[in-house]
Amino acid sequence: MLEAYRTVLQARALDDRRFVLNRAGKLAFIISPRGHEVAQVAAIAALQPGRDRFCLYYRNFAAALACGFTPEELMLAAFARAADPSSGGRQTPGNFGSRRRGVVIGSSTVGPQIPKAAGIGLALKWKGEGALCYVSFGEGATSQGDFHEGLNFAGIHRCPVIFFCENNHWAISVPQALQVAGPGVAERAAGYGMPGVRVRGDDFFAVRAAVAEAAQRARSGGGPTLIEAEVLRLQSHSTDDDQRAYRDPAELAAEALKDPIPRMREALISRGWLSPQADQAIRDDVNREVEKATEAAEAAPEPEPNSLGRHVYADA
Amino acid sequence: MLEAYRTVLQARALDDRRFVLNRAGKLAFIISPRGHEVAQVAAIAALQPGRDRFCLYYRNFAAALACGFTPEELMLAAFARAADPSSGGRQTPGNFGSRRRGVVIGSSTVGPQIPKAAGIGLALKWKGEGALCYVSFGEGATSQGDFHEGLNFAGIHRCPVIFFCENNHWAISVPQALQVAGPGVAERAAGYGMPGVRVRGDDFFAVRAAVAEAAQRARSGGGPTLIEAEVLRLQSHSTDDDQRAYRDPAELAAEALKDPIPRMREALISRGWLSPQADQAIRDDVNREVEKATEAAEAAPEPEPNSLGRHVYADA
Amino acid sequence: MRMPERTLVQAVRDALYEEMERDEHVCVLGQDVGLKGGVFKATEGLQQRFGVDRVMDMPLAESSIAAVAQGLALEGFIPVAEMQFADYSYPAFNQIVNEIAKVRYRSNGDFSCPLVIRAPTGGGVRGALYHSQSPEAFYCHVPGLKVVLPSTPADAKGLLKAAIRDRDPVIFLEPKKLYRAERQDVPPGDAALLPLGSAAIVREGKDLTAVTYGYMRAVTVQAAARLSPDGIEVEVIDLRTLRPWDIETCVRSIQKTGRVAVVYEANRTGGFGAEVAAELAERCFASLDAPVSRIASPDVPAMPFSAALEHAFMLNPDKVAAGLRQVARY
Amino acid sequence: MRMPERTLVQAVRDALYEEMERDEHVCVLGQDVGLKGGVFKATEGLQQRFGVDRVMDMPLAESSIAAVAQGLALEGFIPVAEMQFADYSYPAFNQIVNEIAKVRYRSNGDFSCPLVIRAPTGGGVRGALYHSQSPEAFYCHVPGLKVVLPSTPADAKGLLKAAIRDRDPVIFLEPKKLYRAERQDVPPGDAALLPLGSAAIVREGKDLTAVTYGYMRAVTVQAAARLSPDGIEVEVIDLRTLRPWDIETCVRSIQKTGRVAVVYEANRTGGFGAEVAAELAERCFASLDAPVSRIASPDVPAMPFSAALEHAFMLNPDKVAAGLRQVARY
Ligand SMILES: Cc1ncc(C[n+]2csc(CCOP(=O)(O)OP(=O)(O)O)c2C)c(N)n1
Ligand SMILES: Cc1ncc(C[n+]2csc(CCOP(=O)(O)OP(=O)(O)O)c2C)c(N)n1
Ligand SMILES: [Mg+2]
Ligand SMILES: [Mg+2]
Repeated sequence: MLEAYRTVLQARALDDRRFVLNRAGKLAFIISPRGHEVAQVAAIAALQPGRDRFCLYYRNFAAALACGFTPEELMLAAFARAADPSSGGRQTPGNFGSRRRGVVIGSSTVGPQIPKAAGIGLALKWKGEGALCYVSFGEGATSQGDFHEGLNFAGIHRCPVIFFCENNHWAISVPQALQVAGPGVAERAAGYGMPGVRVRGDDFFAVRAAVAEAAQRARSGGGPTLIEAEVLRLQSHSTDDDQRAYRDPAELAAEALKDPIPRMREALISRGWLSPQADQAIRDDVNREVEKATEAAEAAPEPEPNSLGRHVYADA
Repeated sequence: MLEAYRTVLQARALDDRRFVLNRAGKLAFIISPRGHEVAQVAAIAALQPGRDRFCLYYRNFAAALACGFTPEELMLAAFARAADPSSGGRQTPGNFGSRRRGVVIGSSTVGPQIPKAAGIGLALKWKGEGALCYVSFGEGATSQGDFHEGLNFAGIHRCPVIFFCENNHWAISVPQALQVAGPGVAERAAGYGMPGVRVRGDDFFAVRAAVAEAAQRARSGGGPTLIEAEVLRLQSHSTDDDQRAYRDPAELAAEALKDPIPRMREALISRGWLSPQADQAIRDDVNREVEKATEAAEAAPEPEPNSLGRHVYADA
Repeated sequence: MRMPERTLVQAVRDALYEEMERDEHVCVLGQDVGLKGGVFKATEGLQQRFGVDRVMDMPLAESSIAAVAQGLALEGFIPVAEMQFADYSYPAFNQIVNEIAKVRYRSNGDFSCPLVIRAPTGGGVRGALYHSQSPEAFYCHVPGLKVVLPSTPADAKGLLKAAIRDRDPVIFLEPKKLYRAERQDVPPGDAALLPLGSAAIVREGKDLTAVTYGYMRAVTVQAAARLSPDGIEVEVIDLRTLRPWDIETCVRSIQKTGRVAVVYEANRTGGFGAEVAAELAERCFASLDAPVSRIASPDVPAMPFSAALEHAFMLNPDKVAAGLRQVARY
Repeated sequence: MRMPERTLVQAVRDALYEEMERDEHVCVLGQDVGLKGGVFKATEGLQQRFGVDRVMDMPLAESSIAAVAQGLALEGFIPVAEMQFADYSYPAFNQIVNEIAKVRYRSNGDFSCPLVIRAPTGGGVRGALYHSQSPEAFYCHVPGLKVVLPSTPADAKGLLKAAIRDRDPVIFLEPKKLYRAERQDVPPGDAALLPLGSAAIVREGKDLTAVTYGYMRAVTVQAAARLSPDGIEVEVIDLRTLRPWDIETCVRSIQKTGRVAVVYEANRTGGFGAEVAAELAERCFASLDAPVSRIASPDVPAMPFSAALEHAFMLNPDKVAAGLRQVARY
């Protein structure tokens, strides 16, 4: 539990650091998980990294940490260093991949991971070892045909897949009302004969419980589940975007007060699982870690220019 | 009403004739509407050809007649003659198009007409003249991403569109159980915030009423409707297919007894709208018409080979 | 031992059957591939033999067919996905081009995606605008993909088996016009195996090289025969694999003949023949006695349904012979 | 009158603005085109001026963006759809290639589908594998489509206005690297109009012709300047429209220079430069003193995020100059 909290803090501290580095011109491009961290870490906490498969999307910085990526590894990706384990600096940071951790390499394209996860789910069902495939995406991605095709296929074959939508109500500047017809994402599940669950994304325990239930269903042959976690996007879409250009200032100000991290801390403290002192100790520790990770990553070598042509095909 | 019945009989007689011509090697390829005719004609009977737009699919032979195509025109398409009004013999028969009739030219590709119809619906909404767009497709087409994208868009913008699924439970050899996850097609509607209606496709009055209600909704700004008409495919998918290879003979035999045309006749007779004599007179008349249409179409000239390059672009 | 006489589509089926017998990870998925055995019968009997998992009827959604295949490949299975017609592979274009082709590269070699996507291609069977297209150029432009387009039963079998064993994703296009066009002795089992990337000289000649592939191979061979009485001997090369393609075999031939035409069924502009022509014109500049000529289909969407228009669209031995003659006489 | 200094992206916006003022049927649709004004600001202020119908934020679904545009076009509107990046046009590939491109042909001229699909293309902005691709070859192979790829503010404005007025569907690719690279005097209003299909000779030279387009125009012009001191004068031709392309202007230039290189940013194999090279090698055979050479990007999926790898991928004046020199010295 404190482990999860620590991961949430790590994500926030690393992200803050990346922003500073971006402003300083040292990092080209960042997508912040700010506001999504608790939901992401709670979801992964209900699963089994190492056993399960994870098709993450670009905003899953905190989920990646929860899956086992280290701060230094994520900083290596941010700096596009050769040792970035996801892609050796080939992709923008946020496309997480690690074969040994079961994190399936993604692309920057919105949506294609959804039916791909259905296929992975089919393979896992055939293998019959009780593993499942977790796939995450924003509510914008639900508009893609691939969302529908993935849910339809997984529904037909009862694949062990958890479809996890992080609904922050915005796809860059497009609000949910212009994105998702009907009542919401969770309601789409019924049409595919699978359970659809809506959950508050700032409630660690609620998210973890929803995912745990879906995992139980998947592992026992009960098929897929669609979960919609309602979260807030407490940053602009990316460092290339400024949401003040298209969002209501009052709404932004109100949302800024709803950061899920203080809420998680209070929940832990009120349950007696965390003391203010322990909290501070974790924070200090995390900050040191971030410093170390940043220094190491910045000092790490860039990819060799002559590696450009490698891995286009197996024999090169 | 008798007009609609006559159209149904026309479709059947023409289709039977096409099959004979196909067996005789005179027609290359036919897709039969057998089993769908009543549902198709009932749907169009609730609409306003000339005012509304129709995105038909390849099995909509009876719907095309109801939209105003003449038997001779459809035979011209079957023979791929220059005077085929849909495409001048360029497409397989079944891709209906006629600008003046509001029948929007389709392709043989399954699915793309669905979001296209949403776009047409948006245009009609902008024009504000109360016209609507009717789009039809099989249950197989509902698996395409385009189905989802079309319903989502039409749902968001409340476009005046009627999505009409002719569910014959088979997509060539793939049964509904391997095609449509969940309870059925109509149930998908709720997820997009639109009404979903399931109706017996062999019940002329029920289909017409469902489409009329949807039309009323569309014309009055109430947005789109998804209708699922349950029908039977009383023929193989096309003249290139033999469904005995993959379907249960007992089921085929049972379905053969459920032809919707006798059912429609009996409904008309029992209401006193049709006498056996009148029925025979219509049939004789339709048969004569089919003969004439066939002769005229067979005698009509083929496209000029040197017209091959025309209409690739506006200036050629 | 008498080798069995097989059509091209039977050879495809044999390759699938043998590879599925050899390796239980090989599986087949697509529309109507199950009990129906595919609309061209390329998967006939496979579901009866290997069951409904390994031979899976897919929903009518090409993007998910490619995506599910990819998911299976990422888990160590070797999927052979069928697109019912090459014209219907476009809904899967994003999955193929952005996802499948780039898995290995974008993961810096950590992941790979070995799979095969089969699709009937080309025209001449009254298939009209949407069952006749020749889209190979699209896939040949994509680093990360391999593209195969065989033209004989033996090549189809040998190359499909090799494609299934390849470590990279392969687009495998089958000229539907040839599915039942001829029967040929096809080696049994692994004796059929052919490496990807090697062309075949299918007719020797000293005066002119014709580089071609797919259905155009047969048409070009017939066209070549018409030039023979006039003392023009055409060397016909069947590329068989388009990406990577066998440049060396072509170059060697042109060094001998000094003339080359590229014959392809796709629309002329931007077709794969443009790549072949451009490359050979550059490599063989010093040997060429005539311009590298392209003999291709007109820039019309695809062949119409009307027999008259289909005939007007398609290359045939007469048209190809006329084109070859021009190059020979230049 | 002083002509305003505009960047390329401003010129695009001006074209949209003016055409929307001119004809109320012109409308804009795409992801984030509304209040945000597009991720590159190409539609900035348009929604404020023309309202939420005529400037519509679309769901994150490219296939439906193309399909809705098509539906609007079929009803007499003139949609200008934006794909946020050309790399993300592939989910719409079926709608573009099978539907939009073939509407006129398959209806035998009864229907038409005049619309524009705009998309930022190419690399050099640290966009990595999925914001850097150059997919023009895909669209150039499709009869029924026109393809435009301008490289200056004035050309962008003039050609976009022409594309909007064209009676056929146009794929309009904008090199994102050039969006803010330079400012230029751009004629106001209809004075900017430029016909589709005509190339521009942007540098005169007698020794060698370089045919190029898009971002490579500027790179080639710089490369040409490096050859000048050695007495090699390169004539640089910017195609501007790729389908149809201006063969005659290229041929005339080569008749003068006797040498030609085609410079393009896309992957070499199967790129549009292959078409250009093949065609020019055939047409200009008798005038050529050297093989038609292609200077293109390597066959690697696209440029990686790493600045070092991006640099290794991309053509630059040095690499192009080296390639041109080889042709000159052949
Ligand atoms: C196919 C595709 N189209 C467009 C984009 C550009 N794009 C990147 S992220 C994004 C918005 C995604 O919104 P959502 O799915 O809600 O996720 P969020 O970023 O809000 O977490 C867009 C339009 C893309 N990457 N891929
Ligand atoms: C995109 C695409 N994929 C595959 C096909 C081949 N195909 C033609 S009809 C058909 C089955 C359609 O079934 P359904 O939508 O249920 O309509 P039905 O024929 O049963 O009326 C298939 C697979 C196609 N035409 N287009
Ligand atoms: Mg979102
Ligand atoms: Mg059906």
